[in-house]
Amino acid sequence: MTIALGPVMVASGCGGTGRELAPFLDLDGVAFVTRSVTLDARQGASGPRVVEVSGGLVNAVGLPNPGLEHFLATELPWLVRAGARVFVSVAGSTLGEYADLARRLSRAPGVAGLEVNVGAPDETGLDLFEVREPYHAASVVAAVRREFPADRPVLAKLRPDVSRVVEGARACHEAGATAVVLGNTVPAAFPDGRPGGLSGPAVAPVVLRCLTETARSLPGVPLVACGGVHDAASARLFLGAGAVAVQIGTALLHDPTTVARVAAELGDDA
Amino acid sequence: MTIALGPVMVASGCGGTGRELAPFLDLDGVAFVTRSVTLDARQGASGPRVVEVSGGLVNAVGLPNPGLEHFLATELPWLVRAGARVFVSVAGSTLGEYADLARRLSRAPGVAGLEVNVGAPDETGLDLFEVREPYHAASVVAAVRREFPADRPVLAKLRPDVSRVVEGARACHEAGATAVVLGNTVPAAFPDGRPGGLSGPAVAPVVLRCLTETARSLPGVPLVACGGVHDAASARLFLGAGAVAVQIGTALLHDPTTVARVAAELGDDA
Amino acid sequence: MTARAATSAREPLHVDGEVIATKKAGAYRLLTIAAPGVPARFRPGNFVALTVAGHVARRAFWIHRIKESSAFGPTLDIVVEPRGPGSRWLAAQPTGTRLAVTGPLGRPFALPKEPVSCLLVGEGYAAAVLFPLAERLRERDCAVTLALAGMDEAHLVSTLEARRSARAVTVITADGSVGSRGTVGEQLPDLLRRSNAAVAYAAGPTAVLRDVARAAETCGAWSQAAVEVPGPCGTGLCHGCPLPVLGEDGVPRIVRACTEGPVVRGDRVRWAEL
Amino acid sequence: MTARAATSAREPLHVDGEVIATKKAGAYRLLTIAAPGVPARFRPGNFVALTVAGHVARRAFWIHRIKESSAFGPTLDIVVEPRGPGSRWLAAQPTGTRLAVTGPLGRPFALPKEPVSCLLVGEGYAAAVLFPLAERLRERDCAVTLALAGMDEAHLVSTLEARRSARAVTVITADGSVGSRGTVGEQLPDLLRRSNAAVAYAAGPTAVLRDVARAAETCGAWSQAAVEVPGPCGTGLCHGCPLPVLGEDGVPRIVRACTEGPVVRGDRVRWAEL
Ligand SMILES: Cc1cc2nc3c(=O)[nH]c(=O)nc-3n(C[C@H](O)[C@H](O)[C@H](O)COP(=O)(O)OP(=O)(O)OC[C@H]3O[C@@H](n4cnc5c(N)ncnc54)[C@H](O)[C@@H]3O)c2cc1C
Ligand SMILES: Cc1cc2nc3c(=O)[nH]c(=O)nc-3n(C[C@H](O)[C@H](O)[C@H](O)COP(=O)(O)OP(=O)(O)OC[C@H]3O[C@@H](n4cnc5c(N)ncnc54)[C@H](O)[C@@H]3O)c2cc1C
Ligand SMILES: Cc1cc2nc3c(=O)[nH]c(=O)nc-3n(C[C@H](O)[C@H](O)[C@H](O)COP(=O)(O)O)c2cc1C
Ligand SMILES: Cc1cc2nc3c(=O)[nH]c(=O)nc-3n(C[C@H](O)[C@H](O)[C@H](O)COP(=O)(O)O)c2cc1C
Ligand code: FES
Ligand code: FES
Repeated sequence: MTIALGPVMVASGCGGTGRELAPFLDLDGVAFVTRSVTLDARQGASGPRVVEVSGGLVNAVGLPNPGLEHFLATELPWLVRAGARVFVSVAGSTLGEYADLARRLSRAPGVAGLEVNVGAPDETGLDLFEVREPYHAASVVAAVRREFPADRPVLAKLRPDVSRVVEGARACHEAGATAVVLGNTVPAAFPDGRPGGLSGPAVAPVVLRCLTETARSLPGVPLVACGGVHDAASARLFLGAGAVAVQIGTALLHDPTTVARVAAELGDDA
Repeated sequence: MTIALGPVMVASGCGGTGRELAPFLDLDGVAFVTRSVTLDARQGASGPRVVEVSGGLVNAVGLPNPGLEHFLATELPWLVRAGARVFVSVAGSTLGEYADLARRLSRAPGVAGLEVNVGAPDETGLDLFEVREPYHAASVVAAVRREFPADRPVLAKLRPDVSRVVEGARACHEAGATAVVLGNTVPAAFPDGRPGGLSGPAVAPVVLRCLTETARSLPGVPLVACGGVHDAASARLFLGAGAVAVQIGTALLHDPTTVARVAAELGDDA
Repeated sequence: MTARAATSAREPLHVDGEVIATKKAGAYRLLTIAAPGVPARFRPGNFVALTVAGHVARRAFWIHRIKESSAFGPTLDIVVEPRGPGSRWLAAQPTGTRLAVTGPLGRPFALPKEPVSCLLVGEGYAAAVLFPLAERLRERDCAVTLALAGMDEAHLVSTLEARRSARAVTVITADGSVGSRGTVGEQLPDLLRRSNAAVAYAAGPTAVLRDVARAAETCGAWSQAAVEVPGPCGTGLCHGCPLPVLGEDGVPRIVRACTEGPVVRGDRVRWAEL
Repeated sequence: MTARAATSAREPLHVDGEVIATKKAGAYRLLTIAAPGVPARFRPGNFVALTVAGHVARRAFWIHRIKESSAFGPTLDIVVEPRGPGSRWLAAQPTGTRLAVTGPLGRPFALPKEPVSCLLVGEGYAAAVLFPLAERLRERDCAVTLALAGMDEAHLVSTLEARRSARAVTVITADGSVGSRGTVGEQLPDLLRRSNAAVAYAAGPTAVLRDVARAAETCGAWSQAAVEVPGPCGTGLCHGCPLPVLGEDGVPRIVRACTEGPVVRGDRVRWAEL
């Protein structure tokens, strides 16, 4: 299977439901990763969810989402109508939940692929299936892959944890991941000490290290870079280091036209 | 043993030989950690050693140092005369080298304590003893502790790697570390893909996470925070989260008076 | 995949704006900003998200006024209280500074269908958002009573202009430096009674919003609160600005303050959790 | 543990400086900076490290001139070529901007003990560092020949003033827009011969420094090169600015360009590795 992701994707949790991004980006043909969807609705965290730090943001949004059912009924059809290539990010507390999500999403019209969120910066707090070891992450990917059509991509999104990322990427790829996304936010803390994830330009050098090590060790595995991309130059850095695509998150919160601008500039390269 | 570190220390590799800092900071009584010293002289890296990134620096200086002998003959006596409380950072390629360094430093007059660098962002590149697992780091600490007087502190400086830091701190403390420093730079890459370490304000939320998790799990272990401290507010954040002291590195490169200013402001608190 | 010119007149724009005037107004700074296309889409209660140099998070500001300017077309005014790094930076910018402006953002105030009496209560800089509302209400022949509060005279917004926008104006300061001395909370029952308001609109600190919502409910009036919840984008993309509400169905929910708000029905907010 | 007032007259200071004048000079920007105490410690070849808003790394600039200013005491001039984020930011700052200034930094030019002939070769903005050197040499009765090079007229530093500081001035531009057309390298042998220099001083891109060092060696003259190696601090604290040299003992070493340099003997640099 060749995967056509397009060089620039919307990262999970940073494109709203799609509707809020639409004024700033024609979604037609855009690879859009939804925020992580769980089987049941989640309210998300109630305290301060996102704070600004030097060069980035720390967030613990808590996966607010309407649950799979409601997502399928409202958000997905809108995205499909807008022409987005929808990658649904899935998260669950058990392997069974992941399998369930994958099965039901495989039947929903217009789902281009799945992204498995096996890299949250604090699973315990989120009541997610714990993926401390690479084989845990791989078991999640395998559970999803079994239930999702082989001709549609399943991306595995890992933590940008240099000491484990190569092993994690290998395990997920062997478990059937079409490509590996490096990565989710870097585990961090809010100024008040609560756990959260660091994103934005501050993490780009960390993600680049994960990318270079993984690309060298696993030349056959398609890698998608995510972390700190905010302009064409930062996107090219990752593409030049071996990524097949980049995802943009935090930069969209700073400037909602970022994906459009970066894609246009990279398009000019071609 | 109670350790009196003073709340603000000069971080390894960011205070020059001490002489260059002296115009900006009266070293008398200051806890000064030297750059990492190896048995034999090292030239350090030849390429670009430090580049600026969002909110910080990526560096791979390559441990340039004159070797233990020369250090003992020239740099140490100068620091001692200036009144600094000298913590010598040691790094080696074998356990034997670490033991050697500790033994010889134990006899040198004026060494207040040691800091064991078991958290370099890229040991392979530096030809350092590999500390992939916590018990490797602990064996280094044990080797040093055996050769260094029990009444003088040995600090163990770890990587701020959230997934291993608690285990690492526990192992090093059990191996005899008086306090644990969290931490060295965050493994990262230069824009050109070479491995390096990320420092500066960008890493503060990552270090804070390491600190909060370690302080909660190991309430008895004295912890020193290092990463992104640049003013009294950022120092207080770490001290408030349970650190007994902070070290300041990158901020000294930005403003060589930082340690003096932060120490003065914190002194005003007391 | 291209940046699109927003087609619907309701959709926000992201434009390269410019500070075209800046002046001190008591403790605040009044900035006039050219942001092509934004003023035409404005409705009272909207805000703009501005880029602050060197910062990732955007800063939100109520749109205080739309003005015609011969050289720049319509411009917008905001009232900035310098306190943190972002607001201090903005307040210090000279004429000519370029600013990325996203807006207008958020749900505007709901307007009464009939020409009823309305009470508008604003404390501090946030009162800025009530002025264009007052004008719109007047155009609809609503009787507008405006109460402006602040800790002292320097923390009142555009009191002079208030007389033009409203039939009755009450000024309240904590130190009594101008108007009557006291808090909004103390004077609310009286204000509601005298104005005979069918709708109460509130802008200011959470305590003021809550007090107005509760007092309105007690009197059987509707209320609308302009809520400020910190969040990095202002555009609805991040779900970072949680506002705890009760749904129409009575079920507690958390919505995005910047998108499902910032103006919400006062009786829908779970104030105790804010 | 307190910030100390540097006691030795040789030690650098870290002070709160201010841009007190700024003007365009061809492709460059000439900034006059008040930095209390720094000018008095200056020797030709020193540089200052400046803070650039929003950036962690300091930016280094040669001290071009010390001037007396009635209002501010002695001030210092730097020549900025706007190219990256830091230099563009600096070049754009108006009068009144506060800047953290550390300096004077680095080893200065070594001066000949006797009143010998000296050739000073500068290309681009870096030529700025040669002007105070020329004056100091003249004070010592050295015959100074100054060669200023640049890609075009806009990339020459203070050519007018050069006539005052030097006995002979040669101007070389790549496009021939002023002076003679060509490169420094081509004209070096001729310059050295005509000036009969015992010492050659060089400032500019690495290629120019290397060419001068080699040509001087060929002629049996001493050379001094003002090297620019990127590094974040400029103060010697980080070992981040490696300069490959040959020690007096003939052993290859790497030293800190900002502290063991930036001015070094041309015959000591391992140019091939820079
Ligand atoms: C819808 C809305 C409208 C606003 N209108 C105005 C206005 O008209 N005038 C004005 O002066 N300020 C207004 N604010 C607050 C403003 O957005 C900034 O928060 C404020 O200027 C402080 O930012 P700072 O960088 O100066 O301070 P900091 O406290 O350092 O801000 C750090 C972060 O916290 C957030 N934050 C801090 N205080 C608030 C707050 N009260 N509400 C929301 N976020 C906050 C900031 O946006 C920023 O992300 C409004 C906020 C919202 C949400
Ligand atoms: C001793 C010394 C004296 C200097 N004097 C001058 C001067 O008088 N006028 C002037 O315009 N510039 C001078 N420079 C170069 C200047 O310090 C900046 O590097 C330059 O302004 C580019 O910074 P930037 O942020 O604009 O660009 P960027 O290229 O984005 O700079 C990024 C980083 O690279 C470093 N860097 C880039 N180019 C150079 C360079 N040529 N040399 C050293 N570091 C570099 C910067 O310091 C910065 O850390 C000098 C450099 C040194 C080391
Ligand atoms: C506010 C916010 C919400 C996020 N929500 C999710 C999520 O639901 N699922 C997920 O896999 N990643 C989520 N992320 C992580 C981003 O998708 C991305 O991996 C990370 O932020 C790094 O990329 P960036 O620097 O471009 O933001 C979120 C990030 C932010 C800032
Ligand atoms: C230029 C540079 C050189 C460093 N050299 C050393 C070193 O020799 N040994 C060491 O243990 N840490 C070294 N460090 C790491 C710092 O001591 C510190 O742990 C790290 O930079 C994080 O703190 P900071 O953000 O305050 O810089 C170095 C850091 C920098 C930036
Ligand atoms: S601030 Fe991002 S969704 Fe409201
Ligand atoms: S730039 Fe830091 S030592 Fe030279």
